[in-house]
Amino acid sequence: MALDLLLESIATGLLIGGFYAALSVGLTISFGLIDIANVAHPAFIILGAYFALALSQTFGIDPIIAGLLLVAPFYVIGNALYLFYSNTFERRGESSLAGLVLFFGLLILLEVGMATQFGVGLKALYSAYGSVAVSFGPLLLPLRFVYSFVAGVAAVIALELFLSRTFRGRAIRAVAQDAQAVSLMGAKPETIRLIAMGVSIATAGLAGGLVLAVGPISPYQDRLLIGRVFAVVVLGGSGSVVGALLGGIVLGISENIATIYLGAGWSLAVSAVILLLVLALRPSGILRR
Amino acid sequence: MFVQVSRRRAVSRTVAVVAVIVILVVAGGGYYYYTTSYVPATTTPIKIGVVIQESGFLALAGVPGLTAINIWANDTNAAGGISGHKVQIIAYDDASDTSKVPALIQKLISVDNVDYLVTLGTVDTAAAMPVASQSGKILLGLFGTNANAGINYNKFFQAAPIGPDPNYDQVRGYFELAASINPKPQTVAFVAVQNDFGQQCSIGGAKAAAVGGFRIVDNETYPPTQTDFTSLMQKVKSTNPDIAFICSYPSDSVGIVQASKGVNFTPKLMGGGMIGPQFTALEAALGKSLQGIVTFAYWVPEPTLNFPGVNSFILRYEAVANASGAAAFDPLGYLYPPYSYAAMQMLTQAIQGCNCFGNNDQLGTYIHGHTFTTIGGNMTFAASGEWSYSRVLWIQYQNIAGASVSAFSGPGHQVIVWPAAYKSGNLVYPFAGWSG
Amino acid sequence: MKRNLAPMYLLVSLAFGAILPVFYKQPYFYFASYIVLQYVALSVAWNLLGGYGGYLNFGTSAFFGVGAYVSAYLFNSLGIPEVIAILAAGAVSALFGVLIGYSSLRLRGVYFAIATLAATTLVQSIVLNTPALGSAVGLYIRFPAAPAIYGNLIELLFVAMFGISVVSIGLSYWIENSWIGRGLMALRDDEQAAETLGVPTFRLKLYANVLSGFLMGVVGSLYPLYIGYIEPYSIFDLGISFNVFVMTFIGGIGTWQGPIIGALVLGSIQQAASVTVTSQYNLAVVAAAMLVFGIFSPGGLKGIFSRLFGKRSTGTVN
Amino acid sequence: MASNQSVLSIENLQAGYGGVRVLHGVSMTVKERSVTVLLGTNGNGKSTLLKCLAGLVTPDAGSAKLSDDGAGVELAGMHPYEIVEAGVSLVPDGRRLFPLLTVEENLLMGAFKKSARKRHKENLKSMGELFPVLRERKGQLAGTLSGGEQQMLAIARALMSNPKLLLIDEPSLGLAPIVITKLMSTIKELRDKYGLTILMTEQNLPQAAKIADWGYIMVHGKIVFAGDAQQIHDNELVRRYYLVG
Repeated sequence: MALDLLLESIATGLLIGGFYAALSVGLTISFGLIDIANVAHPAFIILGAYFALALSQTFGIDPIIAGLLLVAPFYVIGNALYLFYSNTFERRGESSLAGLVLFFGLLILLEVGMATQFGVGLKALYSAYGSVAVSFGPLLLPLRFVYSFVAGVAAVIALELFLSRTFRGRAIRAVAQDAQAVSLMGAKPETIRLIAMGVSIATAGLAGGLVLAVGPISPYQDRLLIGRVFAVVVLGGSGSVVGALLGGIVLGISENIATIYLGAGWSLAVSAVILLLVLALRPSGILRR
Repeated sequence: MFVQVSRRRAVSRTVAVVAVIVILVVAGGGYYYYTTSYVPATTTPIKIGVVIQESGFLALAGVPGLTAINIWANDTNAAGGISGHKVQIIAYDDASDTSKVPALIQKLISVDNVDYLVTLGTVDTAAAMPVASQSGKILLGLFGTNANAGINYNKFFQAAPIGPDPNYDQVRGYFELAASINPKPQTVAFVAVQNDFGQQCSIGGAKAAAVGGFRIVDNETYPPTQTDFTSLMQKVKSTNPDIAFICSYPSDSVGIVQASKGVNFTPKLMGGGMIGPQFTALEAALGKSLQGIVTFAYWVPEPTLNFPGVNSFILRYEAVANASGAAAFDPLGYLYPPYSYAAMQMLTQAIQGCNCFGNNDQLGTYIHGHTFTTIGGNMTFAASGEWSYSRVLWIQYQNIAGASVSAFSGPGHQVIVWPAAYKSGNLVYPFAGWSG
Repeated sequence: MKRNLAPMYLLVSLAFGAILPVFYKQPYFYFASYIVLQYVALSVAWNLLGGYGGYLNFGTSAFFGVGAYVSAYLFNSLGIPEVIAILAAGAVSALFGVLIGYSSLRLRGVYFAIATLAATTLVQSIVLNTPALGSAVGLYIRFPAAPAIYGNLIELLFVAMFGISVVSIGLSYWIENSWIGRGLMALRDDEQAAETLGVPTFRLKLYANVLSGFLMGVVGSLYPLYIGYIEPYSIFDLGISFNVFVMTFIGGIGTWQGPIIGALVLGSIQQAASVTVTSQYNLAVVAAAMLVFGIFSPGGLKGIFSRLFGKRSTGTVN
Repeated sequence: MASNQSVLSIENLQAGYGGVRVLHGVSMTVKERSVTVLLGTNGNGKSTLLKCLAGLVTPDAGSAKLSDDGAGVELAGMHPYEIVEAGVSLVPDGRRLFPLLTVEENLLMGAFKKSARKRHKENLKSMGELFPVLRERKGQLAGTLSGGEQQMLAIARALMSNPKLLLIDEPSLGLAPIVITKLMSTIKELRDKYGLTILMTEQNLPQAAKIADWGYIMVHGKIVFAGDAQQIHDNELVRRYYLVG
């Protein structure tokens, strides 16, 4: 029985890890690759969740599909965000930390905006698979997390391919290392960052669909996500999207194992300790590049 | 040398700047005090000062609460006010940030010169208590558990019908209900969220379990940020309890129901102090999964709770909720609004009955000594300011047809199974398992 | 000879703070100002490591919270006198600073920031799981008797917080102009270069973190008396840490005046917005103010003040 | 070997950083299919000149015209990425590789500009032939290569954009003599086999002189000498600068 429980917790932890990766992978790109500490990223995720809710209710589509539909408009939102940021902060040559003021202000504005537009209460979507678990050998896996795991892993793979196989993707990774050298390759660093921020926020659109698929949403829910998404990004090694997946899985599994052996009340403490240990032993994350 | 001169000038200039700012703030405060404390003497309105969560996490309770208060103010003024005094609501948003509460309460007291104070929730009410108690003004607390435990302020009154021993009274019914079943279940598993509600619920549950002779075979807590409950509920299931006792917040309630269904956790009695099913959006999201679950309520649209005026209030509340376009809050709203309104009704009746507007001590004594008839039923208060009796209801979801708002509205879906006095149907036992 | 003026300013300021409640009695002013001053002291303390050393601590609420819980526990549960509880709170918080420092100060900037966030979660979790500290239920604070000198507790708390702020500012001014501050600024600009020049970088960072932690702990230790009831979510709120960062930044990071100006301005706006814009839009007003200050004041408000007063920058001391 | 057609004509170029003027009216030309070496010791403005040409430093005055089949393109004032489009590629001082990208990814970064993207496969292949060591290490992170290999990679990366004019800043810096010899022969090969025009800066006269067609000497931001390979070799000034002291 105990072994079953352990396996179960590892398996669901893995699934949750895929979900965490989907929430964090956009931040890996903005924070890890182009040095924009976008603390408002979770607020964009919740915004995506509200849009996904509207789409789902209007067209009767699955929230994850709705999240996919949001990728394109959120890409544009990301572009706009970058233009605003670069014109107000980056061009002045200030450190990315100066931008934190901007993004924190934006976070509050987004929260208030969502609260007034969509209401302060909880919103949820009825989904046929909401409380379904599928058997996998002796294990029972929550279907909504199976789906979000698949979507999260697919997003990570797509991004990894984009970043390693395309000219623009490689340029995004290169711009983090040496922006001036990138300009010597014939690429405009601002354009590369514009693309990167678009991609980053585009993932928030998808992640919003997943958040809606997984549970109820509320306008101030982003605060619950901030700590976790930054932890995932740092655990994985900032700038590595595969690392974000690993970081998410480490977090998901450790939280679940803590639940089994120490009680869920300690799960956050355990993940904080793991984060601190990883930082102490391998400061650049699990996947050192 | 030059550098030192420059530095000294920097010091003096900065001190000057700081001094100017301090003077401005002081002067501003004084001016504000002067302008707002001037009130024409003849038509003194009754001012109700409210510090409430219009934004932040607790806005989902604060906004419905404030809406109900405003409906009361409109009703009262339309009827000519209280003993000829119009009522005026002065409400500040504390943004669910407790550190803002003492200053806002103090502003209401000493600048806005309100007559009575209202707060919502345990944490904010407890933070308001020291300031409010020093002022000696009546403080109405909406929905907090044990918020008066620190100070025992004798002019504090709690709106929710929890009872004189809040932790225990909040959950006692669930265990009495369980004890009444034949054969009596023996073991119980606790699952409680790590926040003030969850832990107080759990403490009360432990006492009630001891009184009822139940053995606690598992006692789980989880943080409010818990993502998924599958592992947790598997663990709980593995202890094989006769009944489950869950103290959860709205989002978690959904996750727990979903996970319990997923792992097919079927204790004989499923439920507990769950907040969440009372919210329409979550009822609709869970649909038939709620069938058979037992949870608490303060008011439900069952015939046994047809207090005078409550139905018309609910209709007006729904109208406001719908008119707010964005469906800013819960359209059915049975959890917070009726008792927020009822507490204000109680205040109206107390001021009228006591005929002591302006004398808080007298009014406090009057409230303690009288019974008030409200849309939430008869209110009487214990010394602690809690209701002198408990009227926490335990309801079971029955006859849920599907996942829509209409599947839950109206009587017959949230059947009162405890206490006997308000019973509107029989408990379906044992828990039939998960459908839909 | 000219240096000696600083202590005088300090004493005059302290005296001003101590005498004010004798003449001005509006309690709302003291309740609101207390929170503003609390942010002044926290921002000044934060600036010691974050501004001079460039190591951003996002665990301000952890230090603040450790102070609050230690004093609440000592004062409330053990009945230890307030003054001792406050100093003990500062000491424990400083010790916490040593722990954080030893474990995390070798990390590069961003990673240090994340480590402090994780440390906050850890401390919060420990409190949540410790019944003696009230777990999630919280601790109700025994209401101390009204003080003899001032009419009521809030005036005394105001004076105390005013004093803590002034002393913090004095310390910060002294550090900025001492070898510690110069060393920190050197390592902020180029840590490796500073190291090779013989600046004991790690030791300096640790000093700054411990002193900063001590001050934050002392600030936190008064908070239970102010609020009357503490529980882990409002105490270890990430919002406190963010506020302190934003205030310091828009005031002018890395200067002793910056955090004072930033906390006074933004703190006052926060207090004022909550009573003038009586709806959820009050937060939007605050956020908009943050954006405006952040966007239009490079170098912080301190830079604007300097320009307005037409003086040479104090930052260019060689 | 070198034709007389000039690819680049610099006239009276002035540039500096902040208030400090570094280049005081530099004029020079670079002939097609030649290796032109700009000599000078450290701090005389050689790198600044190349940075001006690549768009990293904006000149205060003067012009730098790239002749493009008769039509002249003014480089001064263009952005670096526009200059790459125009056909000038810089191998910067310190190589400025992307250490966390693989060798192959670095090369592909070099082919970012649109016209080069289409030809990236064949270019990749020819770089493999020109620098076999890079082909062997194509999956390795650039940061892990040796100094000589890194320099090769930097040159190869710049070539991936099919430049008309290749600018190389101090290629021999920090490399062992034997590596330098090999590097110089590769640069020579670029001219001879691929017909490239190369402008490079050097402090290492003896090595550079072996392959240079033209030489300029820069002292304190001014050109103090210009001549062909033989003249460099024989010049008194060159001797004083490089062989004495």
